[in-house]
Parts: sequence; structure tokens; C-alpha cells
Amino acid sequence: MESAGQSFRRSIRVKSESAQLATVRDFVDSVGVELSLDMERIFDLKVAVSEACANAVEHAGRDGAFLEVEAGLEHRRLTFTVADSGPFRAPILPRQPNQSRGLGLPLMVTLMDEVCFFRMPGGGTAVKLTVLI
Amino acid sequence: MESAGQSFRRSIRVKSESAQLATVRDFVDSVGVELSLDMERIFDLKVAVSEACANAVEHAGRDGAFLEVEAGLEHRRLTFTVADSGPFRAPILPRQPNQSRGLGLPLMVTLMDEVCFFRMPGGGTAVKLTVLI
Amino acid sequence: MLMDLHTTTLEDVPFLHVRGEIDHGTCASLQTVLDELFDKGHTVVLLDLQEVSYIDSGGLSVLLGGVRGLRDRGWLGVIGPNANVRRLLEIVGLLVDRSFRVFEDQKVAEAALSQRTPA
Amino acid sequence: MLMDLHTTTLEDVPFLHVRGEIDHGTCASLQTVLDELFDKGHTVVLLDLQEVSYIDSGGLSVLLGGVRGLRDRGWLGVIGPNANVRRLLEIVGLLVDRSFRVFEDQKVAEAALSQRTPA
Ligand SMILES: Nc1ncnc2c1ncn2[C@@H]1O[C@H](COP(=O)(O)OP(=O)(O)O)[C@@H](O)[C@H]1O
Ligand SMILES: Nc1ncnc2c1ncn2[C@@H]1O[C@H](COP(=O)(O)OP(=O)(O)O)[C@@H](O)[C@H]1O
Repeated sequence: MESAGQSFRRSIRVKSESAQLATVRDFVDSVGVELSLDMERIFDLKVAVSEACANAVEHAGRDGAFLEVEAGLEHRRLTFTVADSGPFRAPILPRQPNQSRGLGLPLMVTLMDEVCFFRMPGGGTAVKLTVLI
Repeated sequence: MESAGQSFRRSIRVKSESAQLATVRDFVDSVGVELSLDMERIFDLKVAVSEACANAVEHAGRDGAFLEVEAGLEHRRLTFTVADSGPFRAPILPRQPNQSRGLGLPLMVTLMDEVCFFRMPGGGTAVKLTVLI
Repeated sequence: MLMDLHTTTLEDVPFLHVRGEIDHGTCASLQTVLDELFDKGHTVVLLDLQEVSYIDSGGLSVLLGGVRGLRDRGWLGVIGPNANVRRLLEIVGLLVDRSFRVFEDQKVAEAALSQRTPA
Repeated sequence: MLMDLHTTTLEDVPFLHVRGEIDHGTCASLQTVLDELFDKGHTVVLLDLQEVSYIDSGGLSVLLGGVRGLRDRGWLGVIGPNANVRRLLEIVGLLVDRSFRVFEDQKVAEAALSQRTPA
């Protein structure tokens, strides 16, 4: 049984490709609006969730793979969990010259209250982004 | 009051400099031995904690700053928390040519069950590494 | 809304107008255009961000890469980023970079350009 | 125990003996020695890891960097990594790199070297 109406769950499943990032951001937007968050908070959540999805696409985005994004609210902790089906891998260098990489994690940590990575039993990776609202 | 003998706490505080990484690993080793973990598990913890500390040294290691490493055990969850006093920042490129970067996080995630980053109220960053034992 | 990009010039300086969202899926075309301009030897480039509602590390990397390529030889100027976009520019360190400039609007950018080459 | 490094040769090939822990604090000297060897034109280098008890991303980066510099022109061979070190070499992708080789012991490495240049 769920704890007395406290719990909130919304989720979306998209193809693991960067063209779907905008769809995920629309999902984050709709959750933010439903919870009456302010625009700045919604923007930060969009960036952080989109970054987590971009990493998942890059590292686990092959042949029709899917991404699951789930939003949950419990005790004023709003979480977005991004789950992919690939292992967590080291970047394969050399990368494009001139391009800065490694911005994703610093952005997520700066914009969120907590950023957690889990290896999942099946072999995928989940990233859980939390803000206290 | 602590929960009926379940809790275990050990901690160490070292200067935030890479020469201290070996000291931190000795600390991890002593915790692992005290808890009778096997050698492979202890090695993995040493690597993950040492990586978290190396990041902290790199990003928050100025002028006599300190690093706090705390080990805790609760309900078979062993955690090592590394706290520094700097903000979480994006890497400043260009880096040394020829060097591969960005291996620290993938190593931590691969070797641990959970890796969490927290911004701390005072402005520092904490990394919490968890294994289920 | 996806990203839309077209290029004009302002006082001999390339002036890129971007509209929409600069993310990992859309930033490649911005990268291509910037690379071409730098290859041609341009050391000052203007980017109109007034119609940009969103940017993420894909887009920020392109800007940082451009700024690093220019280092000390010129600058990349952006016009009118919204408050959210501006916050991200700050987090990644662009606002303190000597080769990066932010202008409130096109007028201010034009003034900076004319100061650059006193007639 | 910190890191200790000295260099000999094995059949004209530079042979580095490392002892101790290769971490972020100690890896710089290994980097320096490898860079010098590559600058001198060596395309095959051997590294004895039998006495290495620990390696982290600092040391792994140095190995990866070396291997990438050599790509398709030669190889970096390591001798006798312990099981833990070997696991990390695998995680970062070195074990599947065509410019990286692992030898059980010095005998096997010598055999590989003599095959390389049939007299
Ligand atoms: N979902 C994921 N699956 C696998 N690897 C990941 C995932 N998320 C992040 N990573 C790893 O974490 C590293 C850090 O990510 P990030 O800071 O976004 O930098 P980058 O710009 O290099 O992707 C990545 O290079 C990648 O190796
Ligand atoms: N404790 C920390 N404080 C500040 N920034 C950190 C910290 N830990 C990690 N980072 C950031 O996370 C990024 C990813 O770390 P890591 O995977 O170890 O790669 P790198 O080899 O580039 O340090 C780093 O580039 C850095 O920007």
C-alpha cells in the first residue's frame, strides 16, 4: 500500500537517441507544471534530466534501445530516474578535438541536490536526480 | 541513540593533496580487515575511495584544505563518504595532451553498488560510495 | 521546437542567429558553422541567443570549444541569453573567460564592434 | 609503499620495472619516462607490473595515453599484473586494445619479442 496519498509517479519511455531529448524535456516540464514548481526549478530539472539521458544515449544507445525516465515524489523529495540498458563505460578517446567534454556531471551536481549512479542487476545503469522541493 | 549496535563509524582526516591518497587507502584497508571483507572487495573499495579523493584533491585541494573520509555500516550497506570543501566544477581544458581523463567516475560506478554526489550546505561536495556486503 | 540557425554579418563580423533549443541532438550544426568561420580566419563571431530557450552541455561544449580555439586572438560574443541560459554560461565558467562576451542586446554588441576598429 | 621505477632493456626494447603503487600522486614519473621513450621513436615498450600492488585512474590514464600514442605502430606490453590490477585494465578497455599486450611472465614476453624480429 502506498503511504497515504504521498506518492506520485509519472514515467515515459523513449527511443535511446538524441532526437528524443526534447520529448524527455517536455515530460519534465509537464511534471514540473503539475507540481507547480517555479520556472527556474523546472529549467534546472530539464537540463539535469536531459544530460543524464544524453549520457545514456551516448553510452547505451544502440539498435532500438529504450530509455526509461521515471519521476517520483515522496516527502518533498522529487526524483527523476533515468535507466538505460548499457554498462557504465569509460569514454573512448580520442574525442573530437576542440570539444569540451565532461560537463554533464558537473552540471547535474550543480543543479540538483543529489546525483546517484546505480549499476542495475540486469547490466544497465540508472541515474537518480533528486531535488528537495 | 544509535540503532542497537548496528552502527559502525570510522573516519580519517588528511590534507587535501595527492601524496595523502596512500594514507586514505591504508584507512580503507583497515576498515575492510576489521569487517573481514575479502581481498578483492577491499581492493575495489580502495580504488573507488582513492578516486573520489583524487577528484576532491584536484578540484578542492588548495592551501592546506582537508579531506574527510568517513566509513559507516548500517544494514549490510557499507558506505565511504568523501567530503571536500570546494564547489563541484567543470574540468578546465585544455588538459595534458595524450592523457585520458574521465576514468574516475566509470571506475567508481563499475566497482561500487551506488555512487552519489551531494552538494553540501557549506559549499563543498560529498561523494558517497556504497557496497552491499 | 528544434534548433534553427542562419548567418548574417554585422560590420564585417559573422553574426549567427540561433532559435530554439541547443542540445546534444542539435548542436552539431552550430559546431560546423563555427568551425568553418574559424577555419576562414575569423577571430570575432557574434551569436544571437535571444530566441534560444534552452541549452545543455552539448551546446555549452560548442561554445567553450570555440572560445578556447580563439584564446587571446579574439572573442565570441553572445547577445541576450535568457536568465536560465546565462546561469549555465556562468556554471561552466564562460562568464569569466576573456575570450567570451555577453551583450544585453544588439545595440550594445554593435557599440563593442565599432570600438574594436576605430575608423 | 610509494612507487619506484627503473629502466633496463630486453632485446633492444625499453623495459621498465615498476614497484609499489601507481596512483595520482606517483604516476607522473611513469608518464615522463614513457613520453621520453616515445619521443625517441620507440614503438615497443615493456612494463614489469609483477611488483605493482595497486593502480588507479592516474596510472591507467598513463597506460591508455601511451597505447593511444602508439596506435597501429607498435605496442605496450605489461608483464604479470596481479588479478586486481588486471581487472582494472579490463574495465578501462585496455585488454581488447590491439596496441596493448599482457604477458604472464618475462619468458613469454621475451618469446613475443623474438618472434617480432625473426633473426
Ligand atoms: N548512463 C551512463 N552509462 C554509461 N556511462 C555513463 C553514463 N553516464 C555517464 N557515463 C560516463 O560518465 C562520464 C562523465 O559524464 P559527463 O560528465 O557527462 O561527461 P561527458 O561529456 O564526457 O559525457 C562519461 O564520460 C561516461 O563515461
Ligand atoms: N569532489 C569533486 N569536486 C568537484 N568536482 C568533481 C569532484 N569529483 C568529480 N568532479 C568532477 O567530475 C568530473 C568527472 O570526474 P572523473 O570521471 O574522475 O574524470 P576526470 O579524470 O576528468 O577527473 C571531473 O572532471 C570533475 O569535473
